[in-house]
Parts: sequence; C-alpha cells; structure tokens
Amino acid sequence: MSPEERSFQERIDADIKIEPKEWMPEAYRKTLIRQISQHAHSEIIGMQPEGNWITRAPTLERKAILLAKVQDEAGHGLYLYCAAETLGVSRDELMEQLNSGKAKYSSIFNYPTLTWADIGAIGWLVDGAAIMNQVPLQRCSYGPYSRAMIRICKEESFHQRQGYDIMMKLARGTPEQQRMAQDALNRWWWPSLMMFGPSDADSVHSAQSMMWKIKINSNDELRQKFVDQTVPQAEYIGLTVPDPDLKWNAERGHYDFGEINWDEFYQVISGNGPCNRQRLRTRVNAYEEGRWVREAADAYAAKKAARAQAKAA
Amino acid sequence: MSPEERSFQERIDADIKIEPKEWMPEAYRKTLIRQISQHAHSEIIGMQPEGNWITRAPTLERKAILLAKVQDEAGHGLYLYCAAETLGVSRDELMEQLNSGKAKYSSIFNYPTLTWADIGAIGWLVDGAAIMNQVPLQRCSYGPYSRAMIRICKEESFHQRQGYDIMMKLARGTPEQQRMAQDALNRWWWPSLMMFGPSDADSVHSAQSMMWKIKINSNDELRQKFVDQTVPQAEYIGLTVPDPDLKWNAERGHYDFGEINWDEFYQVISGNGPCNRQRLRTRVNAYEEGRWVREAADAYAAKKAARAQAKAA
Amino acid sequence: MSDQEALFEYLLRLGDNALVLGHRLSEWCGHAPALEEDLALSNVALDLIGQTQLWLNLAGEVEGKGRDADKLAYLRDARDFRNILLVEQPNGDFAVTMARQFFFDAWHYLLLRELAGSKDGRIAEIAAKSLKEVTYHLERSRDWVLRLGDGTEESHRRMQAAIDDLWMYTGELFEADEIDRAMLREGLGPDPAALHEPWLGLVKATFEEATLSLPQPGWAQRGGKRGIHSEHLGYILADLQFLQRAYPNATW
Amino acid sequence: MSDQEALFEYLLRLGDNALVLGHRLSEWCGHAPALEEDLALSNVALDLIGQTQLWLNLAGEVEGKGRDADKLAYLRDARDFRNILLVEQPNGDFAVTMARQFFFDAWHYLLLRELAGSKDGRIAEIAAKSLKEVTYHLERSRDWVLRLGDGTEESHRRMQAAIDDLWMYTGELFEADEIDRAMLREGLGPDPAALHEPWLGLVKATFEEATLSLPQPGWAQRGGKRGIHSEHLGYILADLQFLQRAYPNATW
Repeated sequence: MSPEERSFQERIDADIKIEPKEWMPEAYRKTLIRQISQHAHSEIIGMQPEGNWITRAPTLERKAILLAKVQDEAGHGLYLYCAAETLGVSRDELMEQLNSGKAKYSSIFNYPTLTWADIGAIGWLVDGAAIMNQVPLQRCSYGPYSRAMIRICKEESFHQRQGYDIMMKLARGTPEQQRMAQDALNRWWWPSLMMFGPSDADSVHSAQSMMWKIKINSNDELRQKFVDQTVPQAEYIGLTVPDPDLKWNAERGHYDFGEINWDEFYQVISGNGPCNRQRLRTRVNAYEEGRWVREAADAYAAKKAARAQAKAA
Repeated sequence: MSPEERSFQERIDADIKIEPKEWMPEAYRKTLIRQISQHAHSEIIGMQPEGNWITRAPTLERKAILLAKVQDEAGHGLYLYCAAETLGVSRDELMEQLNSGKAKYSSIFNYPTLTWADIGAIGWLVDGAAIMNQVPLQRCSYGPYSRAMIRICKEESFHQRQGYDIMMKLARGTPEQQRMAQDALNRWWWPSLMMFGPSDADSVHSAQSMMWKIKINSNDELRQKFVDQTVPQAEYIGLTVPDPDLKWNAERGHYDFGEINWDEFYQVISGNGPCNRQRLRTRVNAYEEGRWVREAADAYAAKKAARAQAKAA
Repeated sequence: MSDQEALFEYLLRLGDNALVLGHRLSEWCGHAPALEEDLALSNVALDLIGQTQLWLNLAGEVEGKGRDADKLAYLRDARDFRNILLVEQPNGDFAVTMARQFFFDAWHYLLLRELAGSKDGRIAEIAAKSLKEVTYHLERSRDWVLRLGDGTEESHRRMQAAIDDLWMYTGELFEADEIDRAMLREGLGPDPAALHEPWLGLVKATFEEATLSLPQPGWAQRGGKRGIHSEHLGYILADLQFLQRAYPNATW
Repeated sequence: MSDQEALFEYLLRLGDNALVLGHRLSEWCGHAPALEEDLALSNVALDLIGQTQLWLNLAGEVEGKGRDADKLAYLRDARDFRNILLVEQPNGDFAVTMARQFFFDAWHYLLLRELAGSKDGRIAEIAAKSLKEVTYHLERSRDWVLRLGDGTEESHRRMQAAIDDLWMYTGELFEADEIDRAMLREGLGPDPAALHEPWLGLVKATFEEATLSLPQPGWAQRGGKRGIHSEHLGYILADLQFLQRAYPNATW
C-alpha cells in the first residue's frame, strides 16, 4: 500500500468523508462511478413503470401523489448524476452509456405494471427494498454520495408509506380490489427480494467495497432485514406473502424464507425481462427526440452571453 | 358547336353512355375529373370521422359493422379513382392534389365525431344526403362513373339503414342515450343540409353540367327531397329536428325549413372547419409513411418479373 | 339559466381547463428533453391538478348535488366537459407543448388576476392562490418561447409551426357568452374580451424578442366552453376515467 | 381446475387472441400505406372480430354464468384476458404489423387445422369456419414478408428489425400448460409443442425466400395465457371498453 493509499484508508476508517478534490485510488473512483450511475439510471428508468399509471390514476389526489413521486425520481436521478459528476464523468457520458445498453440499472424496473395495485406494490416493496439498501449508504465514505443519500432517503420513506397506503386501501376495499392487491404482492415479492443482489456467497467485489465503506451491509443481511420488516406489514393488511417456506424462526429471531429463483434474476439482468427492450427504447427515444431542444437551449444561452458581452464591451 | 360536339351532345340527349375512349369535350373531361375526384377524396377523408370510433364501438357487432362501413368507403374511393383514371389522370396525381390541399372534399367531414351517436347521425344523415345526391348520378352520362355509382348506391343505402338503426337504439335507450342522439342530430342536421351545396341561385357551372348529364337535379331540389324524407324519420324515433322554422306546407306538399347559415359553410369550405387541418394532416401522414411500403411492393414486383423473364429466356 | 347554474358552469370551465391541461402535461412525465424539464413539467402539472381540485370541489358545492371534484372529473363524459379547445390539443413536440402553455399561461395569469378580485370570496381565494403558481408558469413558458424561437434554426422553425397551428384555438379565450356575461353582471368574473389587449401585448412583445412572427388574425375555433370539443378529448377521458368506470363502487 | 373450467379458459384464449389482434388491425383503418391495404387489413380484422364472437359466445356458454361474447369482451379487466403477448404488441410500422401477423397466422392456421378435428363438435365447427379465413390471412401476410424482405433496402431493414423485435413473443405459442394438457387429454385440442416444427419450417422457408435471417433461438416472453400481459393491453381496453363502462345499463 502506498502512503497515499494508507492515509486514504485511515481517513475512511476514521469515518472522515472523502471529498471530490482529494486524492483517491482509481479503483475507488471507478467503483463509485459505476455504483452511483447505476443508481441514477435506476431512478430514471424507474420513472417508466410508475409513469405508466399517471394518466390512469383513480382519483385526483392519487394522480398528484403519483406524479410527485415520479417527479422525485427524476430529482433523485439528478442528485446522483451530480454526485457522479464530482468524480469526473459528465451526465451526457453516463446517459450515453445507459442508452447504448452498456450501463446497468435495477432489474426490477423491467417488470410491467399491470394494475393500479402495482403502483402500491412498487411503493411498498420496491421503495422499501431501496431504502433498506440506501439507509446505510447515508454513512458511506464519499461525501457527495452520502449527502445525496440523505436527501433521497427522506423522500423514499415518504414514498414507501404512500405505497403501503395504496395497498391498505385496496386490501380493505372491494373483493376485486383485494384480489388486485394480492396479485400485485404475488408478482412483486420475489423480484423485490432479488433487488438486494446475489447471495453473499456469489457476490463479487463485496469485500473491497465494504472496506472502502461504499457498501455497508451484505446483500443477505439487508434481504433478511427487508423480509423481517415486510412480512408483518403484509399480515397487518391481510395479504399473504407468496412463499410457502416462509415462517418465523424464533431461534434465529428472523423469518426463514424460500429459495430465490436466480435463473429468472440472471435472465432479467441479461436483457430478457418482460420490459427490458421497451424501457431502453423509451429512454433512447426521449433522449433523441429531446436533442434539438437541448441544442436550442444551448444556442440561446450562447447568444445571450455573447450579447451581454457585446454590451459590456 | 363543332360537328364532334354536336354528335357528342346528341348521344347524351339520347341517354347513350360516353365511354373512355370516345371523343369528349375537354371541359366535359375536366369537369368530370374534378367531380369524380372530389367524390373519391370525400370517401377517403370520410373514413376519418367514423374511423375515430372503431376502437371504441360499444359492442362487437357494432364494431364489425362500423369497420365494414369504413372499409366500404375505402372501396368506394378505389372505384372512383379508377373511374377518374379512365379520363387520363392517375390516382397518384389525384392523391397529391388532395395532400397538397388543392383538391376539395366534402366539407361535412371537417366536423368532429364527439360521441357514439355521431356514428349513427353520419350514417343516417350524411349517407342519407349522399345517396340523395348519388342516386340520380347512376344515370349520368359517363359510363364508368355511372357504373361506379350503381355499386356505391347499393352499399350506401345499407349504411344509411345501419346509421338509422344506431339512432333508433339510442333514441329508445336510457335518458343519457336519448340525450346523446338528440345532441348528434342537433349538430349534424345543418351541415347535412349544406352537403347539397349552395342555393341554385348561387350555384355556378350547374347549367352546363346538367346539359352534360353529370348533374341531374338542382341542389335545392335534392335538399328539399332530403328534408322531406328525413323529418318523418326523426319524428318516428322521437327526435326533434333543430329548426324552429320547420313545418309542413300542405300547399307545396313539402316541408318548409329555415335559412342555412352559409357563412359557416364557406368558413368550413375555406379551411376553417373544426377538423380541416387534422383531416389533411392525418391523410398526408398515412400517405408519406406508406411510401416505403409502396416502393417495396413495386421493387419486389419488378424483381419478380425480371426473374420470370430470366427464367423464360 | 339561474345564476347558480351559470356559476356552476363557470367553475367547471376553470376546473376543466386545469384538469385537461394538467393531464396533457402529465403525459410528458419520463419523456421530457432533459431531467430538469421532467421536473418542471411535473411541477406545472401538479399545480394544475391542485387547482382542479379547488375549482371542481367548489363547483360541486355550488351545484349542491353531492358531487365532489373526483366525481366531476371522473364521471362526466366529453360533452359535459367545459374546457377550452386549446388545452386538449395533443402534446406534439416540445415546441407545441410550450406554445400551448404560453398561450394558456398568459391568459390564465390575466384571468386569475381579475378573479382574485371576485365578489365571491371563495373564487377570489382560489384565484389568489393559483395566481402565485401561474405567475411562475408564465415566466417559464415565456422563457421557452424565447429559447426555442431564438435558439437554433430547427427550434425556430418548430416553434413557429407550433404557433401557427395553435393560433386558431386562442380566439375562444376572449369570447364572452351568456355565462361570462352573467359572471360579469354579478361581479364574479371579468369580461373575457377585456383580457385580449393585454394578452396580445404580452404575446407580441415575446414573439418580437423571440424573432417569431405573429400569425394573421383568422377564424377562431370555438366550442369547448359549451362542450363541443375536438376528437382528442374522448381519448383523454378513456384513460383518465378507466378505473373509476371499471370499478364503480370502489374507493382508492 | 375442472375440465369445464379448463375448457372455458382455453376458449377465452382463442377468443382473446382474435379480439386483441382484430382490435390492433382495426387501428390501421384509414392509415394504411395504400387503399388496397386499408381494405385488406379491415378484412382480416373483420374475420377476427367474427371469430371472437364465436369463441367468446361458446366460452360464455361453457361457463354457464350468463356472460355472452360482449360481456366477456367489454367487462373483463386486463388480468383476466388470456391472449398471447404477441397480438397485443403495438402496430409499429407496416413491417411490424406484417411480421406480427405472419407469426400469428402461421401458428393460427396450424392450430385451427388441429382444432377442426376436435372431439367437441362446437370447437371443430368454429375452427373449420375460421380455417378458411385464416388460410387467406396467412397467404397474404406471407406475401408481405416476401415483398418487404425482398423489396428495397429500407423495407428489408425494417422487416428484419420487426422480426428481431417480435421473435421473443413467439415462444409462448408453443408452450403447454395445464390447460393445454387438459385439452390434449380430452381430445379437444392439440399439443402446442407439436405445432412448433411445422411452424418453424414455414417461417424458415419464407424467410429464406425473403432473404431474411432467422433470429437466434432465445428467451421466450410468456405470461399472456395466464393474464400476465405487457403494459400495452391496458390502453387497448381503456378505449375498447369505454362506452360499456361509462354507460353500464345501456344497450347499443
């Protein structure tokens, strides 16, 4: 370890935040860029499955809440791209990586939203899992990322409550609504568990990331925490978690749960999810169709600046 | 009058059909091309207002009937373009004239279809008025046009019955449906009367066209006939024709009816109807977006012919 | 028509404008040219949905038949909608959306400024609250007219085309009918015609700065205020109302 | 699941395939590349709507709860639809529509040929009638695959892109589940897997003649048969069902 590396690691061990202009190992920078931009991309792609129900939300209030939520996701994407930019990569570069299919985003957004209950399930389960991942990251070693996480977590927990509220309304609604709610839980449960990533045994890079404090807990730890938190919430509103192996283990003080179908996980990751193509295409179209607008804004800004300069001269 | 012209007029007076390869005055040819192509364009543009409800028709049977009807309109367009082609103008030329906004089509199709009842009203009133115009044209002097009219009239009268049937169902339905039916009659009545064109006093070219037997009755004659036929039909299903001046004139043996708002008529004709731009844009888009398909079909046909020839050689 | 009925109709117009334009803007969500615009378009849409709730709840109160904003938004068919034609026009490209927005915002701003002085305290209150939001909407849409008009050749061409296309829907904003006249008589709302001059002034000045041409005055499309809409509205409602229609006895 | 229930589900699949594809084709009406295609696409759509009525009426009869074809078509939500994913995919350009049609027609033809020998006389009768229509559909869509594949450079590129995009929806056509197995057991319907070889043979031969490449075998999207659809179906139903939902007690 070089002296620089040693002093870098000492600062991390002492819980001192690393700031953009400080020295950092190339691998730390690269890993962080990958992690932050994947997270940013997930926020942006994540706008689509929920956006699918904005025009069909069942009341004005639900419509406003949903729209505000999807708007927050755009905002989160923005914070995160800014955090990534402090590491020396531009938003445009990152977007090109997303559009070209090179960059990854959370696979959960490759599932379709089929009913209004899916909007509840996403808020409750998907945001719930996201928070579980993100809360520890508020303490991560990189300053801008840590601060972005603090803002994001505050909003996400709000979203999660709203999602749970939708589910509760449905679960206590008409028989058709109850069926809708249970069906959404059935479809989103397992993909939510997969959001924590592969089993620790199969997880690469984890040790280094933990030493750098850009990963705080192990995948399996967080997954267990999510299950322990969510199962009672499901029970409370009378929904059944779709896992025959699920049961409380008094000895461990945790719920035991069934095997995850990792085949499906890797299929979706590798591009074969129900909506992978659709999500990417929608994103690329928005980006390409917006090009002339961005160019116009730049051209106008340049003209304005030139005029101001001419006046000043 | 030249000898040719005289013999031409004699044939017409003797009710002998003029056929494509026979001599005819240039003005006769031009007038016919204008009249037939306007009629063809009206069929094509007329697909749009009704097409607007195909995906929202209220039962499978209504959906099938409506789709078949709009399909018939495409078919009528096709017969008529073929009839026009016998006069030495190609379908592509005519379509370009339509797309460029140079050619006219029936102004009635520049009104929007706002409810399902409009589909009934169009069938009953608009097709009703069209038939009134077209029935005499079955006897028109130009053979191909006359024969196209015979085919078209058969189908149109079928459409008119279907439209009236929709209106009857609504007029005898729930209060909301009754309201819908009356509202559609209110909106489509006057535009239907305008379909017969300006008052005879203001109608140009009429005398010559009548002599050539490409116009058989005067506008006002046909309009009166339409009113006389339609008013009892409205009464029969309990709808009220939106004309306070309408009343039976026992002396004339006809209904008297109110003044037509010719200002509106000329506004719509001159491009200011509610849907003029939309109709033309939709047509142009379909045509332009279909260009590569037509080109491919031509290229394939050429390749196939070349291969057949190569084989034969 | 009683004064009460006229007021109900008038409030529907205000609420339906906000509802339909908010819906159109919400269609952009996730498809905007940049993340900043996703945020901004959603902001405007959210303000408009909020205004919808206020106006339509008041409309329901005035009607006195137990209909609230949701019932009015989700359970009327197109012929009973009272929004102006402008707001239901399709989003088109970003230039069309911004031209539509600028025409609407400039008028909305002037209208709300008048309504903030309405004799009816409930109207005045909603208008005053909305005016703050709409002041910002106008600033923003005006800014985009400038940017696109005076941006690149392409953006200029698109903005000019958008303006030319939408112009015929602006006349309706300034035409008074018996309902507007009843509002004026009662001191509840302004004379629509009186808003035309300041509106045109603002539009002209903006277009001049943006190097855009003002279209020739021409025929005005009208009908929305009395429920004669374009063919676009029906499709908006098919989506908007699907769940309420498909599950009639549910609460959400 | 009882045999009766399985049969009901099976008939829904047949009916919903025809309904949804017929709907998609009807969206083309007035927008086709040539008048002849407006006529032809409408013809196919009309045949499919007719088949929908036959299958769904029979489904309602089998169910025995008083639902007819219209009730089944207009009053079920997306999760209760049983069509395969292929037919609900958007029309895209003409190449996408024709690729979708060819994949479907080739399968539909083979399926109906088997169903024409069903032990259930009602099924056999509908299948035999439909088979005549679908024979023509297949001829036509196959012809367009040839024309576009071996037409111009642009049409070739578009057709190949359409094929590559839709390929992942074709696997579902040949996968048997418990319902298919129940049908097979009772002699009511064929083994879906048995249709794969002749289907692939037809597709291969056509692509070869059309100078198109067969996509690599890959992951198959599935779910439609048990009601797990793409996000497109909901929008189809919002339009399709609007009037029945908005005016629940009306007859038309």
